[in-house]
Amino acid sequence: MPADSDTQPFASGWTIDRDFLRSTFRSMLSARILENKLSSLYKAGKIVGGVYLGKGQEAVSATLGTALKQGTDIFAPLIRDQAGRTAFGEPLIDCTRTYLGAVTGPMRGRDGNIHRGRPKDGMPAMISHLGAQLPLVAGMLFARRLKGQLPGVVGATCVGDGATSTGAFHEGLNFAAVEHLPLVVIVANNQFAYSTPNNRQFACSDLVDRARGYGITGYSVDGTDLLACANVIGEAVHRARLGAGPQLIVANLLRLSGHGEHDDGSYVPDSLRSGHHGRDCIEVAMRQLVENHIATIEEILTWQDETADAVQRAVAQAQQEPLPDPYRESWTALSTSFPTVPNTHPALA
Amino acid sequence: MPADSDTQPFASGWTIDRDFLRSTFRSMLSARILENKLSSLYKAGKIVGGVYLGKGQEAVSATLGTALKQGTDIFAPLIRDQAGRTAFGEPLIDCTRTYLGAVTGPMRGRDGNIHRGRPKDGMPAMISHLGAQLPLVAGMLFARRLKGQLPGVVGATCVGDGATSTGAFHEGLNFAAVEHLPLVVIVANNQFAYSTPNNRQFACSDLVDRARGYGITGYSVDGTDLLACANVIGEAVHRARLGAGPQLIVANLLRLSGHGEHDDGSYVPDSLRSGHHGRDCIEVAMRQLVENHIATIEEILTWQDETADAVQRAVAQAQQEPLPDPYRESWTALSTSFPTVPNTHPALA
Amino acid sequence: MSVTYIDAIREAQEKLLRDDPRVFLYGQDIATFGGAFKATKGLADAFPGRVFDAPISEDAMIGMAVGAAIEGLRPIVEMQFADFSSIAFNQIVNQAATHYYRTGVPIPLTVRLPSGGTPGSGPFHSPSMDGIYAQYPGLIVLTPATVSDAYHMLIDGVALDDPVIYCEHKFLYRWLKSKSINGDHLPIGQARITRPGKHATVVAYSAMVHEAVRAADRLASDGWEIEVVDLRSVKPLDIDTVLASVARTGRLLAVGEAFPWGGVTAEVISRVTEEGFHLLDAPPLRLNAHDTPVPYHPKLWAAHRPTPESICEALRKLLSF
Amino acid sequence: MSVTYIDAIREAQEKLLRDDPRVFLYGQDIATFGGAFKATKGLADAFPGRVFDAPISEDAMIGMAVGAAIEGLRPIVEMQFADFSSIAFNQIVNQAATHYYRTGVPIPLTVRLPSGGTPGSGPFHSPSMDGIYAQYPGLIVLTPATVSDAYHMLIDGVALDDPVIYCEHKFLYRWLKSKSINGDHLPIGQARITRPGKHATVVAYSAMVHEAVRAADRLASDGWEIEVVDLRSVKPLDIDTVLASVARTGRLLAVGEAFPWGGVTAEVISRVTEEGFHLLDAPPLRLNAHDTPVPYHPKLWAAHRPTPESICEALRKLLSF
Ligand SMILES: Cc1ncc(C[n+]2csc(CCOP(=O)(O)OP(=O)(O)O)c2C)c(N)n1
Ligand SMILES: Cc1ncc(C[n+]2csc(CCOP(=O)(O)OP(=O)(O)O)c2C)c(N)n1
Ligand SMILES: [Mg+2]
Ligand SMILES: [Mg+2]
Repeated sequence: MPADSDTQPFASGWTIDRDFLRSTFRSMLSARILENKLSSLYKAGKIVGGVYLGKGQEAVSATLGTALKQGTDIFAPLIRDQAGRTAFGEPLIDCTRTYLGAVTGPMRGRDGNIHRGRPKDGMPAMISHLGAQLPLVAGMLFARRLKGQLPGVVGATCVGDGATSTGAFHEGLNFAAVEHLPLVVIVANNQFAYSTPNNRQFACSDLVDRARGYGITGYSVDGTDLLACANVIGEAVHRARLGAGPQLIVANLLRLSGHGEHDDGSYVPDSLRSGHHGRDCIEVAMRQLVENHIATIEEILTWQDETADAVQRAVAQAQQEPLPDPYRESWTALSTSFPTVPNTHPALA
Repeated sequence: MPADSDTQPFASGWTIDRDFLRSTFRSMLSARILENKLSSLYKAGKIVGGVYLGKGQEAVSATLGTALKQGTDIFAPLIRDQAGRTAFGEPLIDCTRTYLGAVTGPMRGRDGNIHRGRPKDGMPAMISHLGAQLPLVAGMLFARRLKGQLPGVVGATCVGDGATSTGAFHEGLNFAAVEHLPLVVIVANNQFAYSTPNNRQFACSDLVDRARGYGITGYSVDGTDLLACANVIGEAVHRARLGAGPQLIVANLLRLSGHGEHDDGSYVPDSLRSGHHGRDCIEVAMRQLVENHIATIEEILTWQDETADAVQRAVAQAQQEPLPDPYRESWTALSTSFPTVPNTHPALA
Repeated sequence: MSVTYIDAIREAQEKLLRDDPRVFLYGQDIATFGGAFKATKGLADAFPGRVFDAPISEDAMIGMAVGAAIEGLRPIVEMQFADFSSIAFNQIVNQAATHYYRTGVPIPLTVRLPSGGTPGSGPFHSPSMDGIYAQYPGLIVLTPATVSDAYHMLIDGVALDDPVIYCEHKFLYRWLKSKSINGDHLPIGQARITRPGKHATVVAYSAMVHEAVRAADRLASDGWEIEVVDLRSVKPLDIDTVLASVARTGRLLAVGEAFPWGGVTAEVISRVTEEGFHLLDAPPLRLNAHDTPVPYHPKLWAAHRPTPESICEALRKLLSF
Repeated sequence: MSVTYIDAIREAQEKLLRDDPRVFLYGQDIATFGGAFKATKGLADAFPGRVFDAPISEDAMIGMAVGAAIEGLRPIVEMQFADFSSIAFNQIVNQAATHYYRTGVPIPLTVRLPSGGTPGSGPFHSPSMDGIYAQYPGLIVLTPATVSDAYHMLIDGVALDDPVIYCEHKFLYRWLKSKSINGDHLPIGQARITRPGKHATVVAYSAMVHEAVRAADRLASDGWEIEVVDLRSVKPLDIDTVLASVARTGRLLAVGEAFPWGGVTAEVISRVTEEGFHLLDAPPLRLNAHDTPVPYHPKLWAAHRPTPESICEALRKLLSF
């Protein structure tokens, strides 16, 4: 097991290239279009349970997903990570199948919406309990180390401002720090946890102040700004990959939807909505791409159309597919099957 | 409910006087003598279960107990707080009765050793689960505020370095910070949690670095130095009382015993034992008191004799007292008693 | 005018806040927002300084409430979903539940658990934890099935000096309506004969009472008179009422929505067989949810828990002995 | 030469580390120190990089082990005392237990819980949590009562692909000795007839097996032949062996050290009455601990749980029907 290098920040040599930004932006766009569709399906009563969107958080999430390498890295998305999922390589159909409960999806109708994943492909399926994925990803990294497969690997997960108040967040981050694991944690501080504002959630001036208490590197970033995200999140992932230990990134932004689609988010004051955090990261990114000659408007419009098509197809396909059938359901929670045992009475033996 | 003032540190005007130091030292001495006796009783098989000592931590614990006001404040002692208990006003007999399981003690033989308290007198009885008393004390303070009784009140608890890794510690401290409660938390960093050294417990350079992440005031103190403790802990308690919100104090020292009396602590390296942290705070304090003309050697010897007597009496008395009797035990965990109910069949009504 | 089950819970809290200055409400999103299910809607406004939003810290939420209870207050803590109490498990079962036995100081804390399944809620927003908490000495576990019980049992529960786990069923929140909030007001610890009968007794609680009544209604057309007993509280468990019913019917089916190993139905059956073996004319039967997490898809969910059909089937089996 | 129960647990872990590179050990103070009970003594030295000290973070300990299990490893996590698993409750019952059902990826995680009472251990170092975990789908709950079972069931448990809650009884650690570590090696899921008899069946598990055997020995002098069944695992529960025994004896007493509401004894009795009602010649009885926290004082502790005396008393009652 190789000794990791020390925790000091260092010039990692991370640079963003055109392709990174184009690819990230496409995932952002894809997530937005997909999520708008999910919202309509929910409102039309085609999705049961709930729909949880990442509107306004796409830049952060997609940057992370793009910076990670599917097949090598680990990404544990949370509630608002459609963009990151897409960027990491999750096919759209996994999403629509899960939301629509198709038995062909990765969760086979047993779990729904955002509670999906393919753990064996490096994407754990979140449980609802906030913070719980942190130690889990750390454990996956720990296992990689034991198997001699850690060098060059990064594990990442996202949480919200509210999730930082959980014991799981604390224990998980502390564990990762003690083990000096390449864990990247993004706190998407969207100013609210459901309806609860930051000032009822924590009392520090910036959540990034927590990093020092774990002995890890911390970053703040404007989560509405794709270029800033690409710089900071890219750098953090790169450093983790080089062995610099856990990285904590606090991305400041606003949720541009309700908590779920059942919620109108009316508790968010207009001043916040119209302020800097309330900028739509997709608009900002589009401007950045065009102004910096990374993509043209025409290209973007083409991407938009292509994505809209892909989303339509993914929805249509999932809608045609079989739903779970209680009569075919195995109704077993164990992979082990215990045989019925023979009579063991000594007198009969 | 009065608005508390802001979290900024300020000159609190805290000064230590002779009496404070004399009284603190007497509690330290008392704890040491009592605990030596408990250790002998354990080794002689008179105490069942375990005995957990605060040797080496008396300066920290007693200073806190002295700075708090019994009848007004709240003190939730932990494993190594015999000195603080005594300083806060817990009679020796509560200790001996509990360790010996006498039915006359506050726990009536139902719980033992350090798991004792008198919650209605401001001293909650710890559960074993580390960190759990933090939110509890915060909740007592929260209730005082609701009752309009908070001004001038302080609540305090101690934890070890190991307990800082618990989710409960994090959630509790964050809650106290959000509510700006007058909670004083001392982390007695005795370098080990049972056998586990600091470097397997956390990765920050100093646990006091955590304070900023909660938006609260943090202090480091040499826990082997009574004068330093009196200054820093006294100041922190005083500030909390004046409304400055939660205070986190990290006291650096060494446990001068095993984890419990069943443990020889042989995992503690000699270099640590013979280093600065390994100093016996009682010897240091004695020197400080004598050199600063706060107490004379003669006085100290008299206190020693008086305490030894008091300890003997407390042990002798508890030993004579009745043990719990399973046949008289109520065997009920509820204060409510539900009457057996009448038959409610409508046909019979 | 009709009152829903969730209205009753809200009304009860309003009355408690009005009548008892020791009561306060604590939970995530319960103040301005009025709670994920609106059980506290408007209460923060009506009772300033008595209703508080909590950080996402379930363990600390209960720890703090135990502290407040020591100080003589009567906190009502809302868990956003019952499952999240798994994070507060230590504070509930080790701190709150043991406190009176250890120290003699009771903990008048009420924990509201939005419990049980609804379509699409999935594995983490559906379980019923009644049978988990009831195993621990020092806790009282209430499982109201009616609008009136939701109201009275919350008020009566808060009046108790001991920690109360109040399991409110999410499916009943808006589905269950009643003309009035005042039904027969039985004391906590007493079961109710919801539907008298003579051929078999179905013991149920929470949402399953309604499924049992439906099953009983169906069998009535075949001439069977099924008695339905609503336990109301699963700890304490009113075994006397159950025994009296079994004495009349000779047959017992226990129905619960929780997982099938152990739990309320096992406790009911083993208490009845121990104390009323001679009353039984047939083997007592049990019907619970399947032994898997509660599935997301409505079709799976509906088949995961007992239904009027499966209850009828069990009853027919019971009646055929 | 004799082997204790704790030796067997240590040996099993040694063998597992030796034979299976996927196994690693994780827990507080288990590396250099060898664990609070010395169950891992010397293993950190013998297997460098395979035995790790954990921070005091039970929730993260299990969370991390689930992650490692996803990656194909087989973590064995030692909780310092069973009770501290209450802090890891969410990760155990919601993360580990649901994972296979939800994702199809099994979690071969073993959690060792030093369980049960000893004199002076008090409310927080004594409870038996078997009946809590067994309620959750997706967990296997093992409760070895013998030295040989402690050894084989740990090895067999780690070989299972599902999460295993391994409840090892602290009272048996050093008190229980055996000539050899190899007894009859039954598969997991099969109960054992520890002591054959014909007048009544006592079903017990973990430390209570020994108390039941003592009680049976005493009654033997009065001519009663009591059969003792050791469940070995409480989930899965080998009800067939229990039924076969009851078929022979016609009488059933279920004995457990856990709290009296629900739990293993209730599950056993309700399964037997449902499936083997006609086999019973007398009401099946139950004997558990009192419904209070486990008291500290040895005198209270000894009376809190079932004893040979109280088991004899229950058996006499059972035999008198
Ligand atoms: C431990 C836990 N408690 C409560 C909840 C219910 N819940 C789901 S999302 C949410 C708010 C989360 O806020 P935040 O972490 O800021 O993420 P955001 O929704 O803002 O992205 C809450 C309270 C939960 N999922 N987990
Ligand atoms: C949550 C929890 N896990 C494990 C334990 C077992 N335990 C008791 S004391 C102890 C070590 C505590 O270390 P620390 O907090 O540094 O306090 P110290 O003993 O050094 O004073 C442990 C692990 C516990 N009491 N609580
Ligand atoms: Mg948020
Ligand atoms: Mg320590």
